Amino acid sequence: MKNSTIRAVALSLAALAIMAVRGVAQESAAMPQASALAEQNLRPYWHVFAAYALVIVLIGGWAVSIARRLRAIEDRLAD
Amino acid sequence: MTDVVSPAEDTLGAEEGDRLDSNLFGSVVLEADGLRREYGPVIAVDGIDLSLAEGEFLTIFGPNGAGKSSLLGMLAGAMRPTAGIVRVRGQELAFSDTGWRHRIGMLSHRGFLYGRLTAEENLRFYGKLFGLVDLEERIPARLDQVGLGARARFQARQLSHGMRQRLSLARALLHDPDVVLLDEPYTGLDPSAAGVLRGVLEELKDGRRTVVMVTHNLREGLEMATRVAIQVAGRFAWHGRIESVDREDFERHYHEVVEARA
Amino acid sequence: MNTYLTQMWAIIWKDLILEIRSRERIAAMGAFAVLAGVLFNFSIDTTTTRPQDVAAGLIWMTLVFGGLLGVGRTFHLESQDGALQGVLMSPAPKDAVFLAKTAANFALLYAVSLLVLGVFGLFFGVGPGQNLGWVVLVLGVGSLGFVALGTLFAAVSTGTSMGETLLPVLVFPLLVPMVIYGAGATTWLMNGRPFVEVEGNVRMLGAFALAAVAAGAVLFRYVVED
Amino acid sequence: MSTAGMRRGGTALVVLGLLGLIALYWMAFFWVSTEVNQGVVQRIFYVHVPAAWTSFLAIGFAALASGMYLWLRDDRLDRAALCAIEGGLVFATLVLTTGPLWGKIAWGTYWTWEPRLTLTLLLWFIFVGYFMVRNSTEDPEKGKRFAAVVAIVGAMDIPFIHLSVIWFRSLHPEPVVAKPDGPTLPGDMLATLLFGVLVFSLLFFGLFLFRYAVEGLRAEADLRARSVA
Repeated sequence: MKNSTIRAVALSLAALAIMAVRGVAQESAAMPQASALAEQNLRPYWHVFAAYALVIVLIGGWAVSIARRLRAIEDRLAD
Repeated sequence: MTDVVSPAEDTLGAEEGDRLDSNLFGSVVLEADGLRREYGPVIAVDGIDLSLAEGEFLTIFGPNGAGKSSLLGMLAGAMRPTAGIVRVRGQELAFSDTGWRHRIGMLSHRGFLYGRLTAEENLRFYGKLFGLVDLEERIPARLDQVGLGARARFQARQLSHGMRQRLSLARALLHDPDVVLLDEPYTGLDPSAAGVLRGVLEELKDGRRTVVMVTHNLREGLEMATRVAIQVAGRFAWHGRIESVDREDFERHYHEVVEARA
Repeated sequence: MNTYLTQMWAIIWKDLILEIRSRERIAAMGAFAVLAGVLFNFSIDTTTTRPQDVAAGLIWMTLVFGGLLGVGRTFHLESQDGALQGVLMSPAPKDAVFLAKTAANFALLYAVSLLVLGVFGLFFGVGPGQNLGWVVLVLGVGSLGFVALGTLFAAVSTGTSMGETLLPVLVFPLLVPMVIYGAGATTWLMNGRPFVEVEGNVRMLGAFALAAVAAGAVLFRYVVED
Repeated sequence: MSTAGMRRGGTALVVLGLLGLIALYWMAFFWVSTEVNQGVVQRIFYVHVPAAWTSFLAIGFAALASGMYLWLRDDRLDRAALCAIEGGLVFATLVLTTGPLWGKIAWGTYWTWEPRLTLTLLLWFIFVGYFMVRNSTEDPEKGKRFAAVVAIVGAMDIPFIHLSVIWFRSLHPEPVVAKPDGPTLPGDMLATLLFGVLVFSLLFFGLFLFRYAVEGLRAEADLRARSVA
């Protein structure tokens, strides 16, 4: 993948993350609850975020490792 | 394909990659075409062609790691070639069909014997695998042939190394194969066992069989051979008829060939 | 067909004779079965756990680990003097070789599994009661499935540089259905429930065993080809 | 397909998959309605289930390629199986990490012997076994054959494992069994899920093609290195 592609993807993901955090903040703000209870209720959100982050990390990690191997082989072939 | 007589190939220093062809007017028993065997990046056998007729005895010399055992394994149908084909009496060694296995017998430095079976039981076991029916006559005859008649009821592990090797020989010849393959058969034999082996090998030259032997013992290899090849780095670096070999000088010639190719 | 059976029988006979003469594997597996029973006795508090509740599970675990001990060595013993290569170079079809090795290993493992049953009866006083025949059947079907997978993957792991250490990693995940159905059926039967209640389990166990035998017979030739 | 073609195809699929992933995230975060019983944590479902689906797709695909490899002995088939298994391992890892995140909230425990989770765990071990076998032989050809056998037997075993773990579950019912049953889902959830499956399949195949191109180049490089030596 070209660097520009990676940058574009990273930017859009960052934008998405900001939007998501704002969305959650609004949703949880809409729930008038005691702070301890609110903390308890936020936990599922963190789990959801962790899961969705894991998707990016693992699939992205696989993609990056493929790209690195590709580059190593191309170097070998260029020699 | 058969009975190709090519005078040029018998001269010393024949071009590498030339076919090793039968030069007798018997029918061809064993043929190999473009045999190759790779183990990942390592090439053990690098394109060997040969064709041997009835009654021929080919000895292949070569240093360790020249791919001799791999070549023999492919000729025996024990190893699948990376490329190329082997034919025994015109029948291709296909892995789905096992009929051709009746025609091949192999003796390697490993005996293929079960230590806790008696000599007789070992032979009976292999006889049944080969679908032989006349085992009651055949087994005693074979044991006598290798001088083990008196030891038929000894377990193989109780036999000396030489006797075990003789039993392995009886096992390899039990089904009367057309092609006999010998992988370093003299390794570790005492003089008397070597004598028995020599006698049995002499009997094998009855004009019906083809024998291929792999060894690095020059003297024993030349004894019975009708054809000689030197294998280096997966190829026949030199091959010729026994008549063209100067026995006195063969050792020097062998080292020259090996060093030139290695 | 007749030759096929002769060849199979020759291999089975050879394996059993060798085992009777050396007693190498049967001794190891038998000792393992008895010692496992002894260790379970100390590792399980029988005042809080009723032995009949856990006996079936322990029997199956003993069977799996003990079986691995014996089946894992089946090709190792064979290849000491290159004898396996001799067998493979004979005209005996590879599936006949596989089926024969499986049958011989089955006889061995089945004997051990019955020994395990006896050991548990003796040590914990638990037994299948009037369901004895059914439990013996379930153990037989389970042993068959285990042995088929075990023999195939023993051939695989013997061919690798890791040897027998690789075997459990390969077969344990695949053996889960066998343990679930087998131990489940055995638990119910040992609690005196009628066979009809576990018939579905035993059928699944049988299907598993048959599939394992069939897969092994087809795939074995690719494993042993050099 | 040529290597360059595969890389173009892979790029197209991956870009499509990434765009789809963004859309899926948007759908999962903002569009789909919250499940009544489990609350927000149920949203993990939209990546968890597609990942599981993809890992099963991977083993099925690998088993098919492995069977063809044993039959035809074409190295390309073996490479395809290898690449599919590698992808399967990635997606199965995803299932096994997102599952507990969900389970902790929904069931109060990180790990339950829920049938599909159990099945994926065993599948993960089969994937790992594939690599262990493949890398532990001196002769690479042998490793390829052994690995193919592992993939085929593993795939054949999947239905048995599936049935048995479900049966095991029914024997020990849990007080809280929240099994997401596909077809009974409300429309928007089902749409999100199906879209997720599509996106993950696209990503899998796109990256698979890339991975396959790498393997093809490696074979080429090995061949070249050998002819030089």
